[in-house]
Amino acid sequence: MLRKQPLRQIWPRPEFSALLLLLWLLLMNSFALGQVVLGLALAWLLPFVTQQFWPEKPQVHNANRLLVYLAHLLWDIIQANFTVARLLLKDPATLQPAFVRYPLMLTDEFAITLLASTITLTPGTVSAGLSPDRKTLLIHALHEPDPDAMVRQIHQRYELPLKEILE
Amino acid sequence: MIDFVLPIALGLFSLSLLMNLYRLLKGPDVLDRILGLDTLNINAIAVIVLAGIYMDSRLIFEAALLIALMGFVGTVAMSQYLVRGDVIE
Amino acid sequence: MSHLPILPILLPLLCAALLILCYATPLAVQRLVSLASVALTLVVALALGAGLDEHPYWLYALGDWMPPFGILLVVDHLSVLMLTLTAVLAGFCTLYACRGHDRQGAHFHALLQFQLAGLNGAFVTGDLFNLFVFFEVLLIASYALLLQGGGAARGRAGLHYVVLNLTGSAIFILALGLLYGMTGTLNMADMAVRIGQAPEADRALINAASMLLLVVFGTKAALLPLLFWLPRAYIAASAPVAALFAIMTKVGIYALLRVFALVFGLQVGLGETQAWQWLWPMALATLAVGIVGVLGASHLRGMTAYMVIVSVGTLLAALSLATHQAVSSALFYLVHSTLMTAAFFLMADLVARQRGEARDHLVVTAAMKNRLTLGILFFVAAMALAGLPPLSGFVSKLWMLQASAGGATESGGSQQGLFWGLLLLSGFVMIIALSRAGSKLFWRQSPERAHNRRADPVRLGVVMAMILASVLLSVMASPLMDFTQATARSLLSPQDYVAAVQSLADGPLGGPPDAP
Amino acid sequence: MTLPFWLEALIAALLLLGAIVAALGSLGLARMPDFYMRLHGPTKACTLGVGCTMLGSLLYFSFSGEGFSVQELLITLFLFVTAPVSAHMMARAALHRRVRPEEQTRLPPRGLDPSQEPESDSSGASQR
Amino acid sequence: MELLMAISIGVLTTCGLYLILRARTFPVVLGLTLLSHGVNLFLFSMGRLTLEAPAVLDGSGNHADPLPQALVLTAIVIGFAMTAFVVVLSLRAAVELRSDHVDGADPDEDRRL
Amino acid sequence: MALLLIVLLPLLGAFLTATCVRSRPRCNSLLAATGPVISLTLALSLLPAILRGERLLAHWHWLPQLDLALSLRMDGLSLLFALLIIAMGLLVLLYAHFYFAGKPRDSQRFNSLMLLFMTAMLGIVTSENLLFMLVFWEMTSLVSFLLIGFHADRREARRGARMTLVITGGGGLALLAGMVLIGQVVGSYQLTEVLASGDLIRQHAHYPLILALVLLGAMTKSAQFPFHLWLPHAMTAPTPVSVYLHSATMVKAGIFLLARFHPVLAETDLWLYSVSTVGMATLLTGAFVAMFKHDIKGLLAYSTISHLGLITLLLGMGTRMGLIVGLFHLFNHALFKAPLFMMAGIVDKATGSRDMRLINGLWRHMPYLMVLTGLCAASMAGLPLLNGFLSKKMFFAESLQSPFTGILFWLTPALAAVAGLLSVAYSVRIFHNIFFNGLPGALPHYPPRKPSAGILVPVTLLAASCLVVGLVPQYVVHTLLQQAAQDALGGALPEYNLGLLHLFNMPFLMSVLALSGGLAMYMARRQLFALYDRLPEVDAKENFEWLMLRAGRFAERQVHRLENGSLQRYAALLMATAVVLPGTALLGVQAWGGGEAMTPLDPVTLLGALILIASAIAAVVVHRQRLMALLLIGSCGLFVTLLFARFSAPDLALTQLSVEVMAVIIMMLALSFLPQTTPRESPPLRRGRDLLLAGSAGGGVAALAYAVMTRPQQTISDFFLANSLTGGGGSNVVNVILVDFRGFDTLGESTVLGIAAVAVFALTRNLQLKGRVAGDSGSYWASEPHPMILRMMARPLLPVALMVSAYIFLRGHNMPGGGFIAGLITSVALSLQYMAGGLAWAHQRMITSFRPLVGAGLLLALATGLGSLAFGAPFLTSWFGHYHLPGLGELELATAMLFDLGVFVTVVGATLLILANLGKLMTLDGPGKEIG
Ligand code: NA
Ligand code: NA
Repeated sequence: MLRKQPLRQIWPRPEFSALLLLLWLLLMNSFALGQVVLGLALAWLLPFVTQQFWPEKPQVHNANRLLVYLAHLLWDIIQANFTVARLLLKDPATLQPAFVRYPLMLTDEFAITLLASTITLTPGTVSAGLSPDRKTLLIHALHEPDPDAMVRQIHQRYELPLKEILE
Repeated sequence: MIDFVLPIALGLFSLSLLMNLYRLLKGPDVLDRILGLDTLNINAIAVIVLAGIYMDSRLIFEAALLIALMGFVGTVAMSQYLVRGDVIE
Repeated sequence: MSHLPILPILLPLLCAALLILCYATPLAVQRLVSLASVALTLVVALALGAGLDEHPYWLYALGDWMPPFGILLVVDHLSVLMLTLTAVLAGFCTLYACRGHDRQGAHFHALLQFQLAGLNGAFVTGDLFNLFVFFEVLLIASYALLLQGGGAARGRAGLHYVVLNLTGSAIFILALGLLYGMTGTLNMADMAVRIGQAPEADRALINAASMLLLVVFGTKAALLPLLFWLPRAYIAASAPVAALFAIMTKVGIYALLRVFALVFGLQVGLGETQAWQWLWPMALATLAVGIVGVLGASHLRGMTAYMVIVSVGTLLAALSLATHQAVSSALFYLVHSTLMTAAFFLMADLVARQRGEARDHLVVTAAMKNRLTLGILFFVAAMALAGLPPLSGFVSKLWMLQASAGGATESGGSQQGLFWGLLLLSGFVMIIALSRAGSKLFWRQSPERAHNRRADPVRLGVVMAMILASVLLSVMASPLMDFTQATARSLLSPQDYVAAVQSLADGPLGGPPDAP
Repeated sequence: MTLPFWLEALIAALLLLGAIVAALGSLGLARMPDFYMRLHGPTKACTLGVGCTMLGSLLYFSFSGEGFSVQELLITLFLFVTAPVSAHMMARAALHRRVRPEEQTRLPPRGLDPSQEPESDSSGASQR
Repeated sequence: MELLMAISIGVLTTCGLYLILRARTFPVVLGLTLLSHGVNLFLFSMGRLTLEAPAVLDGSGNHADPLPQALVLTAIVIGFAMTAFVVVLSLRAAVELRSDHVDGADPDEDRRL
Repeated sequence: MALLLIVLLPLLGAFLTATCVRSRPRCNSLLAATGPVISLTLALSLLPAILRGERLLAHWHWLPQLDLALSLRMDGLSLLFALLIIAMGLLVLLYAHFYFAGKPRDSQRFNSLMLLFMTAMLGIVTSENLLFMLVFWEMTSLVSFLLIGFHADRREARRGARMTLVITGGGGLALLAGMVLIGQVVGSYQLTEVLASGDLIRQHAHYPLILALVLLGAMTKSAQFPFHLWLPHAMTAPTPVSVYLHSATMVKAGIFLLARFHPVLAETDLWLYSVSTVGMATLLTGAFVAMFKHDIKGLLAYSTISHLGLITLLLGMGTRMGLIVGLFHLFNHALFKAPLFMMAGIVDKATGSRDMRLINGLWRHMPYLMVLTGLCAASMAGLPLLNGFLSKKMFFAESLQSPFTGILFWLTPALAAVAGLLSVAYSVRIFHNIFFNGLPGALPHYPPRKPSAGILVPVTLLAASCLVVGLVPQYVVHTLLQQAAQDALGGALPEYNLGLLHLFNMPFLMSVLALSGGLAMYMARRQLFALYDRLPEVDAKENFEWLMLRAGRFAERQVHRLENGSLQRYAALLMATAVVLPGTALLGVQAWGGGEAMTPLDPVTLLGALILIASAIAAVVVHRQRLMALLLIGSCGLFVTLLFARFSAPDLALTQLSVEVMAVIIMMLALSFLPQTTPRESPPLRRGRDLLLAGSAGGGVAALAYAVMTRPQQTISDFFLANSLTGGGGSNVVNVILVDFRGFDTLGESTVLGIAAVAVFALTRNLQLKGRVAGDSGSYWASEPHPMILRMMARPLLPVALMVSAYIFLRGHNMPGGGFIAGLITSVALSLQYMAGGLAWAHQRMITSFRPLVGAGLLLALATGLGSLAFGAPFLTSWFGHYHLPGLGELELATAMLFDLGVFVTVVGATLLILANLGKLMTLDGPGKEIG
């Protein structure tokens, strides 16, 4: 696949490079031309020399949706923290922890990773294990009286958007 | 106002550090200790940043950045060790 | 500023880096590079020595930062002596190793060059922290060289050697820190001046630092309570490495001399430094332990290892007298003992190679193929080590006897008596042990068919050359004796050293007089 | 330098909030009864706690004349990316080591480890 | 603060040395690490303790003593190199001596023929 | 020059015989004889001058620093000995040529060693420089070692050789000490000056010591009681060796020494009592034992001891006449003892035995030898008309005039007479027992082989000279002897006469008494032998061997006890030394606190330090659970980092942090092959000791730290602060120190790292691990070796981390950071790839191997340093400049950056090399495959 796209071979990841350039300029705290040139060079060079380490190319089909998703997620995280904060202050004996098997619909590795991370970052859940066939995610919930509801919620709220964005 | 809040925040983070230390020393499983150390790292980052505000200097922020990176790598390494008995196969 | 003083470090370092860069270079090329580097270093060392008449202190301010701020290299007589000795020894060892020992482990030649760079750096630096750095360079290289080839004995000895030396390095840092904390400088000349200016109340702390350094250098030099890492390490090392290690204890002795003569001895004189007071009993005890060890050794390498300890004890005992003659004689002995113990390690290897399973253990086996040649070499080398005339051992022993004459004082007399007694006893024990060893190895044979492994001519030649060096050190000892006398003179007049450094310094050494 | 009051108030609030959240997270770490439950505190609370602190610092330095302060952003992003991975790695290790969950933990129908028969599994997990 | 620092240094050194005196390689390695922490802090504190004044020139007059910092940096790196080496060595020794005892399973085996 | 040639020609001969015509014994022997013949001629040519009382000196420089010079001297004493040595040597060479007939290799080896020995002996007697004499003195010990061990395949020969070497070599060392002492007292090592300083030496406080040391040297060499034991055991040497060494030359070296130093050391009571007592004891012991030796050479050896004792006794009496008689007897002894030894060798060759109980009645087969032996034995016994008679009679006379008083005065002649009696007895025995005394026993060769005519020539010559000297001593030896005594004493000689005059007097009576008593004793030999056999047998050699063995064993045990292979002990010793030595210095501390105000304590720092302390202590407490201990060490590292950060050392904090993670990962890698727990091994007492040791060391360090921190500071650092920007071009002073002011340290430091990496590579190259300790029985949820989630996260992280690393690198010169830290970040980021993807996966994707990286990094740093040489500046001189490029903004270029880049590359290469090679051990196909 790489061979078919010589430009991609020379500049493997333009979008990512742009991010790197931004990062560089922010780090250097300067937008002088010299820094831009240096940043561009690095932003090209580093993905280039490390492309072998990142053979997969996650295809973001809908960047806008991704941003929405991330904003959504941020809000959920903030909410989750208050939820969890309350839980943490409660008497641990009253909590109802649970291990739940979550049947995965996603197949793309990057997508699964994002989902697992999302689950961990959001209310009272941690993705603890992934089955070797990548069809099941084991989730630990701090306080979950209704595991099925949780599975449904995750599916609706995160997995489906991710599938749209990435697969 | 910041001057007033800073010591409180630092105190709270110190309290956090103490609770992390408790987990680090108590265990019982080695994973609890790893988790304790990981949290210690994260709280240390916050302490550094607060200290930066306190001293009005960003010179040690790279340390915070590095703690984040190194703490992550350390935690991953130890967890991987516990699963596989090695870190790099 | 001539660049000569930096070359003894740069040459081997460059070669080592090149050898690592081109790690797949054929061994033949590696050998060539290694030998060339050693030869060039020797030339440089000799050139440095030739220049000493003109200016007794070569100074080289690295980075063009003048003392006391930058790192200063100072090449004086002692440095040249050590540089030359190291180059000569390294030449022999490299040549010997090129006949197969360098195949046993990876990167032998690169490590050897690193080792040389570390050694040479330690010998030329005029900065205490830089000395620490070069100690570490030479130590890590020596760890690696020691472990070349693997095996249980090496593993154990290596582990002990490394752990003790790492602890020693930690102590070195403590001492360094303490000295910096008290004087605020790292340049040895500057430090010496500042120690002289230190208030009386700080004296004890500075002395404590000096004692810590005594422990550090004493560990490297193998002084009595700190010497036990040595025998097994030397026994375990491969022959050329063990031979090269003959210089390792001398590095400790060099550092002791340099630091105590200059840094702590500038004001009071070497002999009056607190460490030097301790050196005397420790050195004698070392000598005694070495004597017992030589007598109790069950193989040639073990015997040689303890002979190294004997040499350290002798050397330090003579040095602890701190007179011009005593130091001169000790330095001469240093050259002799380094070369001859090294030769003996190589000889032990030559012998071991022809005795099958028995190696160099003092047991009876079938005859060796090169019995006569090896026997003669052994005999001559043994003579040299036991201090029998007319070889270099005799000359140095005689000189030390003469130099250690205590004079009229009561304590001087008993000092002389003790030293003479142990010195002569060590010679006596060596005669006993070496005659026993020689008789077992070369005279007694079990009736089986002789081993038919011939000695490698190059290896044999190396040992012969080293023994020839002993002969030369005796027959033509005069120039070297003059040189060690000059060395001792410069060593015992540290104010010249300080003045030389001062001539280059940015501002007066010891800081501005009104500094807080 | 002086910051506008509202900004100072915001920063102070962020710092305080961050510290409280982080302390709660650490509290969870300290007092939760099993490893899996302890895992929740740090991975979320601390992340957000530190995140708030970072935001506070970012605002503080960005508006105190030294230009935009990006390190905090980088650290926060980094933490948000890595915290789930660390948590996952640790939880995975705990599962591997068969660290027992609390008694009242509800388990999936086939137990935690389908590769093993429930009766041969000695862990408390599958005994329920 | 000085006292606190001194005590920390003392404790690190004590713990390090105690572990170095253990009989197995791994505690010894840990001990060496602790010891190097102790001595690095010691060397560092020889430049005296300075608060909030890194040796980065910013126009203000007060700076921590940069020299010990540079020295400690060198010492840390060297200590790291040594640790890495001794770790591998202890591994190798454990394999070749059939024990992770610092003296091996049989300390006298190489004396014998 | 002649003097030098006299000494050197035999040496030259030794080399020539060792290297030329090795297979033709006749040529070899002729070659061997050439040198001594010329030497003899030269020596004889000096005779007239010497007899005129001249003293010839020759001087060449050797080591003027030591007063060690090639100084030769020829006077009467020297010449007497030199002639004896060369002449006897020639005869022995002749004898040996026939003795070794049919064994060309032995012959050649003997010839060359023999000539070497001759050189040594000539050197001793002609040295003018005391130290130069020592050279030859030790040379005789060494060559005699080789000669006695000539038949090294024989156990007895080896043992005898070693015993000789140890005793005479040890004596040589004593003599060395004595000589150096003399040299110090006199201020010169030249004999002429020493001999002139007799009073100075005798009155010096060291005189007893000097005397003891010199005597020790002389007595061991001349086999005086109790050092005589080596001589009988040296008889395992081939007979020519015994002839030369043990009758004519080596054993006389000690006597020569006594004679030479007579003017310096003698004529004191100490000399009188010590030397004469030893001499008397030796005389009696030797004579007594000789009688009972059944081995011909054994008998002769003890008789030699006895005669040496006699001479020593004579010298010991300290009188001038005593010395003359001693020298005369020494000369005579050589004349009669050498042929007797030769006879022993001939008989040995002929019959295959030397046991006189077996050898009987040889007169039938060797009548001529019988006659010669008779002559010599008679001389030994002291029969009139022979030379032995003369000197022995003079000895008796001298014994009557001993300087002793009281009972000792009478004891001396009485014991002398007893000794004379014994010597008659063994002389008779050696003659009668061999050639008569009935029929031979079961000899290996019987009838005996006929000795060649040639071998009898030297015997004949010597026997004849016994007779000649006995008859007309005044024409043969008198003048030389007189001159020798004159030169030895250095003063006027007493009146004496060597001749046969005054036949009948007290000494003559004593001689007669000795003769008749000796004969009677021989008659009663069977009873005496029986009696002697009942005495407990003492084999000196066995005792010596036993002693040596015990000494060796003892030493071995001590070595094992001291150097017992316990690292714990060595480390404890190191620590104890490091506590005690500085501790003694610290006793002088008056005030620990230095008076400077302390920095105020704040609670957060306190907390941090407390966590650090708690972690360290906890690590010790749980150190048996290794992973936990490692974790706690990690925590220590974190808080050390925070302390660095707190006390204004951001660079240190960054470095410590990155190093810590790398170190922990490396330790964890190793831990997977090691037991996970440490057994409880140390007894409580040991733990207590260790705690005490560690605690006192730690307490000391803390006290030192406190003491220094509270003291006022003076430092050169202001220079760095002042010059960092202007001279080094950077505002981060720590970094400028690292890459510029003290860049050389940094070069060394990277070198250390590089070496460590290469060393790790070498260590792991052939390491075969038997299987790791920690198991990997996968559970369902953790069965993937490289968890996908980690993998997916690690990938984008890599370029970001590298970007950060580039940032840290570039800002290093002005802000905290730099090549080292950047290198570690890069390595950590890459090692995360190893963890996430596995070694093989990640390694394939590396753009370069690591070893070249290490080398290239070092080379880059070196090249940067070397660059300045091109501009005539010293190594590592930095250069920097600020450029304003239009449109691009301010640009700083500094060579220090390049140097730092070298450090960066080295660090990356080294750390990854270490990690990869450790990781390699975990893979199945690891060993044998080189990584990096
Ligand atoms: Na969650
Ligand atoms: Na008989």
